[in-house]
Amino acid sequence: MAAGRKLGVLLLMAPLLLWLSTLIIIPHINMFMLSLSEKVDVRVYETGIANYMAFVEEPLYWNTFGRTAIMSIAATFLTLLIGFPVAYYIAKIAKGRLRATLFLLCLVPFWVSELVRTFGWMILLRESGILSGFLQWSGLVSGPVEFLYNDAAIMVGLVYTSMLFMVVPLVTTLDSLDDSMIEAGYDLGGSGYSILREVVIPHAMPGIVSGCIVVFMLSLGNYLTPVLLGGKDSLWFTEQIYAQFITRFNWEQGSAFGFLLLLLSSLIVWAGLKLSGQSLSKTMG
Amino acid sequence: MAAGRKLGVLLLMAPLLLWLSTLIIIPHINMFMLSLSEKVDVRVYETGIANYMAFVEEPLYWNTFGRTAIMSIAATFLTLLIGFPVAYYIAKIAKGRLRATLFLLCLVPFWVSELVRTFGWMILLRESGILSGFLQWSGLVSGPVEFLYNDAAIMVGLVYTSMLFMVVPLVTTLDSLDDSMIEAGYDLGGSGYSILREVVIPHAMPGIVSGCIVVFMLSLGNYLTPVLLGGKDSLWFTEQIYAQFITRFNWEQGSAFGFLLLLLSSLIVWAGLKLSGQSLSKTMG
Amino acid sequence: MSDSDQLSHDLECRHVTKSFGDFIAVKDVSFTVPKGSFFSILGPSGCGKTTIMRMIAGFLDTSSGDILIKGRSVLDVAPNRRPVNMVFQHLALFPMMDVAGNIGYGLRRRGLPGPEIAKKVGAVLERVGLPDAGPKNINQLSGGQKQRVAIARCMVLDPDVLLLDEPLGALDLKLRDHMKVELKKLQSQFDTTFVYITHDQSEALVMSDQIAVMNKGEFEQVGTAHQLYYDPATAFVAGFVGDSNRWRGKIQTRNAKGAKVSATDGLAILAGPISQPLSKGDDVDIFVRPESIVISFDAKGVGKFDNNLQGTVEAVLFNGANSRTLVRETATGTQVDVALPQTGEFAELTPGTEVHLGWGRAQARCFAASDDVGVI
Amino acid sequence: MSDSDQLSHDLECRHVTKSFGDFIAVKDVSFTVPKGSFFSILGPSGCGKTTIMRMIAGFLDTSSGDILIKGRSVLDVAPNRRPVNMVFQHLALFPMMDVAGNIGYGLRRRGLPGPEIAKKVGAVLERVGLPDAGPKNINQLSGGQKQRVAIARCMVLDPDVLLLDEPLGALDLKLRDHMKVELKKLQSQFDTTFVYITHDQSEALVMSDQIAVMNKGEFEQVGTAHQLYYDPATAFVAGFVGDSNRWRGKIQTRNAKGAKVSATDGLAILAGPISQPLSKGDDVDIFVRPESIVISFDAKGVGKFDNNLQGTVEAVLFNGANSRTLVRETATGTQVDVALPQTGEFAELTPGTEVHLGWGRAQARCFAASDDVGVI
Repeated sequence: MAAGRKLGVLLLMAPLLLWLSTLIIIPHINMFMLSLSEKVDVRVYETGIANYMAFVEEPLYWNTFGRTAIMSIAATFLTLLIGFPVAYYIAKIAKGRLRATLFLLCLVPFWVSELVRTFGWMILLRESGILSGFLQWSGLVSGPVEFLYNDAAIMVGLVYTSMLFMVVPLVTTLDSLDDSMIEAGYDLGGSGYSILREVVIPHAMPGIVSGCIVVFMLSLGNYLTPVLLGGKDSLWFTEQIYAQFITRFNWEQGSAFGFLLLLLSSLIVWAGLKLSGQSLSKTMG
Repeated sequence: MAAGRKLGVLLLMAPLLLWLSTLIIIPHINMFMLSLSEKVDVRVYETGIANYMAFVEEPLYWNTFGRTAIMSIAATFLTLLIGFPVAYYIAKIAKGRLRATLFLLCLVPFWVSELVRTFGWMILLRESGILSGFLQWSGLVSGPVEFLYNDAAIMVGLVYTSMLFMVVPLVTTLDSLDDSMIEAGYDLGGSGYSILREVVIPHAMPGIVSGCIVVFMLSLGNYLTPVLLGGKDSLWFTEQIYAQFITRFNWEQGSAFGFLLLLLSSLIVWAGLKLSGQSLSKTMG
Repeated sequence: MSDSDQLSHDLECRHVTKSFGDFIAVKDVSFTVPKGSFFSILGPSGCGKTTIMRMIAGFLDTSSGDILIKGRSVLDVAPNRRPVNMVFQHLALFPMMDVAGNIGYGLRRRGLPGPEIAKKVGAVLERVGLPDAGPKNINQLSGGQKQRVAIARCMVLDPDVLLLDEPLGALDLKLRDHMKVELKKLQSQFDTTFVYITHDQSEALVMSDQIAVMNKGEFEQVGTAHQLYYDPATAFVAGFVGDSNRWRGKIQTRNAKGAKVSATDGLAILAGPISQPLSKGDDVDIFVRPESIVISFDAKGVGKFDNNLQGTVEAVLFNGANSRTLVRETATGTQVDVALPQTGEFAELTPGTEVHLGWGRAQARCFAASDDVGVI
Repeated sequence: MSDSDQLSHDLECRHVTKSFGDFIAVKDVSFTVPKGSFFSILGPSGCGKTTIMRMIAGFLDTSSGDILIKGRSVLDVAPNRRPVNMVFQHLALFPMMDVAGNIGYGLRRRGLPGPEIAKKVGAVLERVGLPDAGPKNINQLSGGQKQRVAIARCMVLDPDVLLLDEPLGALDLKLRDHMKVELKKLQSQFDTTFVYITHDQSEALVMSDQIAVMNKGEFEQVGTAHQLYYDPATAFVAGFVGDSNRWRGKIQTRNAKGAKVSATDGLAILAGPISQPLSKGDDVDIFVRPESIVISFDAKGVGKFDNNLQGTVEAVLFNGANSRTLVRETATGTQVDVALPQTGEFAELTPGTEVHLGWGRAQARCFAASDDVGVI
């Protein structure tokens, strides 16, 4: 009976699984194939790595590429730095209503469409915006200041967007840390810092890692936030991909870039996992 | 001592909380204020609801608005329909490696930048794409078929993007359902269907609701997927907002639209919560 | 087997075996449970008792063998059609329904009309002593009330056999003692066959008509509580059921009355009649219950016993009527656990006191040595 | 109080009170724990015992009163500086470190050099009987081993007082019985003051030198296990410590020897000396322990007792040396719980048998009626 039920479920699941993996694998294979075709003439294509060579040969491309990676890593660390105390507060100190409210606060950036949210930031940070106005009124600056279209604006936007994705896994792992473990640390003579370092962080490691992976991926692959807040000079790699596909209509080159982004992100996540001694399946738990 | 520690933490958290709420509240107030200014002349503004009137008076705007809402609700239901069996399989049947693998499969769409992923879909679905080619080869159709730039393409893109956000909360709540509860249902003479309806779904309700809220919000506020997969005629409301801000440079009108979107989404979520008898804080738990 | 025979017992397992890959969880187990009796399967965790129960309930297939309920094989019957119901370890009450909803669940599944369901639910709630609990939420109930609701939920379906999977495990001590008596009462009230699995020997002893002691997938002994306690068949049963002093030793001499054993720690023990085929030189385990040992302040008080020794009190473990003392034997240094009389005669015993201990050879049970005796 | 007095006890609480808003969790509790002794606080869940322990450890502030360790107030000392350590209910071992890392944690915090830490950790592991466990992972340990590591982790810091918060709660029955003896041994070995809180009366009785019985934030009685068991001061203590038959009734006549009480179910009981100021007409609770009741097949066997009654056996709860029988009294229908002699004399008693019961008036304790008697 049990075996029969299991079989039934498997049969039920099989097409679903097949469909899902098809949806996931085929577009990527397709994209990879496309990235390997060189445009020799109008409607004439050959297989080759010219699209990848273009990336290597043009410094603008790989500069943008490196810049995107570094900015994303920085955004991830910043999010972790801000998110950890927030998550600790939600998981261990806040109770009842306060806890729910704080969680909701983290959800708010999510509530509003990323597009609308980014426009909101633009309104706030532009030359004629409220922040510039406030600084002029307070006499700190004499003329209007442009806060938009720089790296700091991109960073704020990325951190703000990613906060929830860092806080949720952190709250989950910190919730599972028995309070008495922290008390035992104090009881045995530990200071707050030593307990954080030796007990809390090792316990929260899977949450930290999964939060960082997600935030990094989201930042790296974000398009709207860096482009809108960073302006024309944001030099975000997704912008290059967009340009290839939409502006230049060079889908082959765009596919190559897309594939490189996928490779880059996988590589950095893999390196991060190695460095932190975590495994992906452990983190997924 | 305990009170002292609590105070210390509060002092530490206070600026952080202040900062966060400032980041969340000020842009929205700012946006709302901006949406209330009417452009009377070049660089001359008055307070008024002209921007909102424009929305009411132009059928294109509120048609797009309604269409976006309905499509988003449909995408949410579709995601739930596909995500529930997947989540049930992950939470209750899959063990060890299989479980981790399935979870990873749900994460894959996330791994790749939304932009790249969408381009992947475009490659697959375009007239000269692999799907069209396969159908011609199999003889099902005689000429190339365009799968891109229609509502089905948008729907597939939205469901694909949202899957993880539906599966994670569902797996979490289903995980917390004691297996013996299901066995007790069988033992007492229940059929699979009655157990699903009377035991599993009521238990998973908070997960279903929170998954649906998130997926709905993401779909409603999505920009890249509907615009790229739906093409020029996608008629997604975020497109209108983008057009006002970027193309027409009418930030006042764009702000009004942004605010309407926020209102609409809140209203629909509120109605959904009322209908399902759930409360937001219960769902956040 | 005649028909009348079959009707006299509700449940029968015939050579039931269950293996998971290479691991054999249940090895060729056969037993019958007479109609209306309370049958317990007692064993340490991992002994396979839960596997048997899940096979009877239908959640697991048997690898070989047959399970019969009221004389009919149920191997091909799905769990939701078997005339058995189960009370789960953590009860598995449905928190999304009220008490009446929980109890009525099975009846609704059978398609009974609403008023009849309400009547039956009311009647069974009355019987378990919770007449007004119907509209209550599961979380409003105390541990003992939940227990009774879980039993009512099964009993309202009038099963041939009720399976209980350590349902008292989650309760605290005082409530557990109370529920033991309660469960036994409910069983005789409903007059249904109960099959109860537990690792707690006192639960099994107090409630059961018949107990099967299980170890490593096999039944070691099946009998009444008396038989298991006073006449264990193997070293495992002697060690697992009740407390015992245990000595490992070698048979020195062997005769009809028993054996003389020299323990590895030097003690010489006269042991009683031996049921197993043991002879001189064999390694054996000797078990003596703390309450079979007589304690006295002078040698004369224990002179009449086959075994007597002298020692000093090392610790007194006062626990009211169940007080015990640990005595360190003078000659060999072996430690003996002795129950103090309930009369409180030795209540003022203090560590360091010289005492004399004695027990008859019949009280010293001797079995082939086993390293797996269900004690720590 | 003289200096010598202060040095003779390690822990003293003076009029300690703790309130959470309107709720008073601990009400004006004072006690002293002599150096090197085993002190238990016994009470039902929610009685405030955990609150006291957390105040001693420093995790909670007192609302009023003072806590002194070795004669010095520790109210202003942070928990990580107090000379007390705590074994938590679920032990709270750090799973991210190995056994040696856990035990060495406190020493590292004190800034001891590595080799000295290793030496001390080795020594304490030796003392708790786990010499080779150092490099093991926490998850590789059995329940009893974890227990010992948790104690070693505290003892390596050489605290003045060790607090234990129901550390045996998570263990199964056999292991718990074993660990009771083990804990007592470790305490005398380390010669440290242990303060132990529990809701399990048998744990408190077996291990403690002194026990405080706590109810609703107050101490009902402080005394040795003997005193609590044989001479309870209040109805709550009589009901909570050990098993008892309990009758609610009214005093009919009252004299120096005790009282004649008529129970609400009709039984007339002669009760022994009464310590509380009770007089004729007062509502009282009578407690008689199952083992103080003598059972006999004929009336003559119990004729000499102040109380004797006749009844039929309703159930026999066989449990080896702790067997009991429930007897239904013929005249009033009241149910009496009677312990059977350990000798196994009445082992073959069957339901329906007529028996006679008797007990002396000194065995029937009489207290002012209380609805809060720690029984279900």
